[in-house]
Amino acid sequence: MNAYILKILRGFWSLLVGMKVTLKYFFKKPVTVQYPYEKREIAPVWRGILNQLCDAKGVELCDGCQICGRICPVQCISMEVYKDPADNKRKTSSYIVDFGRCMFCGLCVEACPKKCLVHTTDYVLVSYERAGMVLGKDKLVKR
Amino acid sequence: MNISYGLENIWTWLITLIDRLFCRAGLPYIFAYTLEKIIFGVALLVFISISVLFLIWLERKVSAHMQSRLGPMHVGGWHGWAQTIADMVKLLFKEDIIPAKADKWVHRIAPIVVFVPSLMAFLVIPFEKNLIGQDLNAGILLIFAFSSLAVLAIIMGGWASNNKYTLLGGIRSAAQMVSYEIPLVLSVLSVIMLVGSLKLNDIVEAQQGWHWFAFTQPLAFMLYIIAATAEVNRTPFDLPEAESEIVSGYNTEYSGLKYGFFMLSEFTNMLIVALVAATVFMGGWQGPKWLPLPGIIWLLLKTYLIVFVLMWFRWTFPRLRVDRLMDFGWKVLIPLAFVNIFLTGLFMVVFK
Amino acid sequence: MDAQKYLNEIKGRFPGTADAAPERIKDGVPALLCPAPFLFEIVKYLKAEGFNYLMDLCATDYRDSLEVIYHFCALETNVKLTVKVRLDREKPELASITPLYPGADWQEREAFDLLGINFPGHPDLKNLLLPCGWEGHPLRKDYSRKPDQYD
Amino acid sequence: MGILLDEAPYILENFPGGGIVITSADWFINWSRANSLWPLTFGLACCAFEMISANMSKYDLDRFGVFPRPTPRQADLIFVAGTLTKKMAPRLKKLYDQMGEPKYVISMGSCSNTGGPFYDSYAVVKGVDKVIPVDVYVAGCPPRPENLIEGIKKLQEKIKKDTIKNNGRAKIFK
Amino acid sequence: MTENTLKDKDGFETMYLNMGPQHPSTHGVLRLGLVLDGEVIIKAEPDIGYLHRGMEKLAESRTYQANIAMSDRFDYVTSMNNNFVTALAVEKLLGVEIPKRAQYLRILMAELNRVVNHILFFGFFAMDLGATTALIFGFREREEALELFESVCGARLTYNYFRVGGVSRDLPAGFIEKAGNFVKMMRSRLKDYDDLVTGNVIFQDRSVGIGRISKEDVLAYSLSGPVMRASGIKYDIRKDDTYSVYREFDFEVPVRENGDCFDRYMMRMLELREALKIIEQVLIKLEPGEILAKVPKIIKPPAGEAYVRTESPKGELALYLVSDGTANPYRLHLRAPSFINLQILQKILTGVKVADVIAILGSIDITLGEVDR
Repeated sequence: MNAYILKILRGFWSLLVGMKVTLKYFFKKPVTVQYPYEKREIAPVWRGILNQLCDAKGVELCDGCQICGRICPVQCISMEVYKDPADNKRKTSSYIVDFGRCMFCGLCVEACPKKCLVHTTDYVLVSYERAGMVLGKDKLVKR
Repeated sequence: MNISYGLENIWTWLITLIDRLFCRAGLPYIFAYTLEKIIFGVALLVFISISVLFLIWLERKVSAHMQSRLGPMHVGGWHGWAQTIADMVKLLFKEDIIPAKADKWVHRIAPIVVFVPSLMAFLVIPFEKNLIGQDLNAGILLIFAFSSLAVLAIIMGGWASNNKYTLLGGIRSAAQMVSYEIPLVLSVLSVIMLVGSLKLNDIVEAQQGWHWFAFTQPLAFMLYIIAATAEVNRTPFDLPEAESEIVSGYNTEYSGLKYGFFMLSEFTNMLIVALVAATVFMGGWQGPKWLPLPGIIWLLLKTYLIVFVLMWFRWTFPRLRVDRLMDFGWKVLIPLAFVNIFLTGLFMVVFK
Repeated sequence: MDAQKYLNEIKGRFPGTADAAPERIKDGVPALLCPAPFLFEIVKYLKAEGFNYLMDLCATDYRDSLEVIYHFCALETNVKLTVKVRLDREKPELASITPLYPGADWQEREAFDLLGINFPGHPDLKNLLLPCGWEGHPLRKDYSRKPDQYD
Repeated sequence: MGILLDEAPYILENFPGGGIVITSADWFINWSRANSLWPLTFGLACCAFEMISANMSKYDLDRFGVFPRPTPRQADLIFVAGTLTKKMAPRLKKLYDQMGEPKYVISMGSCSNTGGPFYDSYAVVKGVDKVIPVDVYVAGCPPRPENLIEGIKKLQEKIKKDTIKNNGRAKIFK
Repeated sequence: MTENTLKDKDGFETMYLNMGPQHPSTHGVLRLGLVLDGEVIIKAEPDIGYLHRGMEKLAESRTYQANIAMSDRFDYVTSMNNNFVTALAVEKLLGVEIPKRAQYLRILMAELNRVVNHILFFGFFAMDLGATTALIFGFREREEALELFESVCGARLTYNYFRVGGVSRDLPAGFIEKAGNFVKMMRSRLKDYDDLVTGNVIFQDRSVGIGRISKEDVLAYSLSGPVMRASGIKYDIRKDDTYSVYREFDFEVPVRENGDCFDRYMMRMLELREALKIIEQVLIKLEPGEILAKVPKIIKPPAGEAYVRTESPKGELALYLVSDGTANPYRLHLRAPSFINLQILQKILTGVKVADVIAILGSIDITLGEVDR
């Protein structure tokens, strides 16, 4: 009988201890970051949407070596390369990354010999259709 | 208690006015009486719907803050006050699905049936001394009689949906409700023994001053809170709609407004058990003499305190298992309730 | 290396067993190549000798044959041993070790599903990962997929 | 209550001033729908964790009235969060069919957008839009919860352009 | 199994309950076919494969480095540990020596990921038993850990941090303090967890004595990790078959005897504390140095094979890797702990109640990505 009552009392005590925890957090400030109004700090190394860098004069650094496209595990980078007759250098006429397929692994950035392909900390990319996730040079090249 | 309490006076004044008007017009009293009751009923419905909408919002806010979140924030501006309105309007205009193999009529009726008992119980709650639908002699009995009907709707819904999860939810609910009715009534029984009346107003007046039954009958109060939590299917006794086990329990197949009804009735039930707790154990509409607020405010304050405690339970505890639930009901709550009744009786015999 | 002792023992008992290309194995665990008909007996012997833990069971398609690899471990002594079986690619069949190690159940079903190896003696040999009615065995090297409505 | 929306707009249109009623009803109903998106608790793979994270303390989708429901009957929205395999595809279709109109689909992450890292796998559906119509695509592998919130905002914008004359079926079936 | 063919003991018809693949607490897309007599289970049949993505086949067409990136998606809760085992296997084939600092960083990340996994286990297990708040508390702490991961490798879930021969990035400035603070915060939060869940009478009622797994079953079914140790077998690959530099660290291998749900839960809570201990030690021992060994740009290990086992938070995570000398693996087979641990369900689910199914499933701690691969 004693054990029975003790068990019940102990049970109730454990419930009270649990309730203390929730009450404690009830009066603490919530940790929520209200996203569209407040933004969380993003680490500078965040592997977000890709960008192509340009030099100081605004000329693209990319020389169309295609290494990024070849190393990409999901084949989401495609480009068209031509030889510019003006300075006899390889250049890309189009550079398309399909972010609908990209797995954001960062291997292309590591492989880029010119170091001109970089991740940005930009992470927002939503669209109503598939084509909206395929970004071309107009969005990727940062002048 | 002759302190001028706002709402009650207005109500008495209104009744007198109607009575006199009808008397002048030479109509029988029964018409005046009917009109008064209709006015009261409509006012009650408005009160219930507003407080239920508020309760749902409150539940989300309370749960959120207990979990270091914020809860609804943006809908309607200030702290998402319009959140439940948006939810209800959306449910109203959502497609209403009746599963192909369901028992169509029972499936349709169940959400209506679930509402009736919880609404009926409001009839006998004294919001203030004279602000009461009908001060029945057997008021408290009526509440328990009706609240035990709620299980019918749940079984109906669970069975008619022709889904195994809903069926399990319905069966669980039947077992649970039947077992927890008993401690619920037994816990109040000791109070009734002390008061000697089933009238709710008598029970309230017996607690004049700070002689709340929550203090003089602490065990009964605790038993009532536990049994009431089970009665309204809230964690740790939310087995009929245990989300992580049987998806959504008895209302798994309900969509649109019918689901809305189930959701609203859950909160109406919660309101009613909290109102009963406030009335029977916490002095009802009576407040301290030095602060002459309307009685209804005191009652609601006490009610929301109980509601908060129920929410607090919900967001703290895990869920019991179905057989342990039965064990707990029959082996712990009912014996304790009997012990309490016995002690109360003994006390009454010895000290009277 | 303790495991070598067991290896030699087995080689003595069961004719046809041999070391499996030790220069290929980079993790240093001795491996035994055993003929398919003896597998069940060898595993039974190993279990009796204290190799109570089947770490892994998997199969590989080597184009000319299929290979089933069993990784055993004796938890008390921490001795590890690998057993390999070469199977005919056309009609791969190998006694199930599920009666000895119930843990092999799903792994054998997986091999059945993905590589088409039949395990007679398995209590419930049916597909595990692929949908019902899937044709072909994807992990085989010559598997080619017919496009369906989802491609 | 579906009946209310099936006929009413067409009858209303013929009355003088009916257009205004429809417009204001549109506004009100779309407001409620946009602000009360109840998603199905349905996760497939990695992205499911980011979806759950978005519901948790730090991001708290509850702020926008996004309130997970365990059963498709009560849900308005599916986050297809993760790789959809061929074995799962019929189930997803079934779940989608079980939901009441209006219903919306957010495809979350590369796998459900196009197949993503598994684009050449034998067992993976190359994009969930092969199975059910998708309203909003959220890119990322997995997308950050912030990105998912952007997706929800985008979906809300879409809903607010809807009209009751479509009975909530203003969907582009490709 | 057809519906209603099994009769219960009184000869009445039974009910076939199809739990999943969409169910709030099957941890993904697991399907359980349950034959019920009332609420009691007569027969349980797990059905997996709803997330079978053919990763082992895909691995054969990816380079080794890409395979490390792909391994993030094996068990997406413990990506670092998957990275670890993949990198170890490739290194075993290649035979390269890893710089000291890289070794430490690897262990740091693997243990942090262990903490994250166990926090999530805590949350989901409590959630399965009905305590929603615990899940949200768990995720709150997880966010803090993810912030650490994010600052190191730039992703929240799919880290792709390990490289063949080391790790991809060095720690950012201030990481050591942040990680130290995280450990301290975690210790204080663990007390809240204990108050909220561990000591709770309802929680204990739901988990003590439920889903017992005996020692013999553990061995027969090749269970590993916390599930194994909860049944009284003290075996931890980090200690008993050590890899990397784990032998330099001082930590206990907790073990419990009963093998029920509560013990499996306690195992994780104890391991969480040990993992915090290891993290603290790594933070002290870290010294500046190289983080990447000299490896060729295109990795082509010599032909051969290796079976490399590691202790992931879920159990023995091992990789069987066959190379044929080209840039892609010839065969990659993952010994997934969840996959093998899940088999025990068929045995222990018989005779329990529907509510216990969820508890037992939760206590085994599976990730479907790893089960189906």
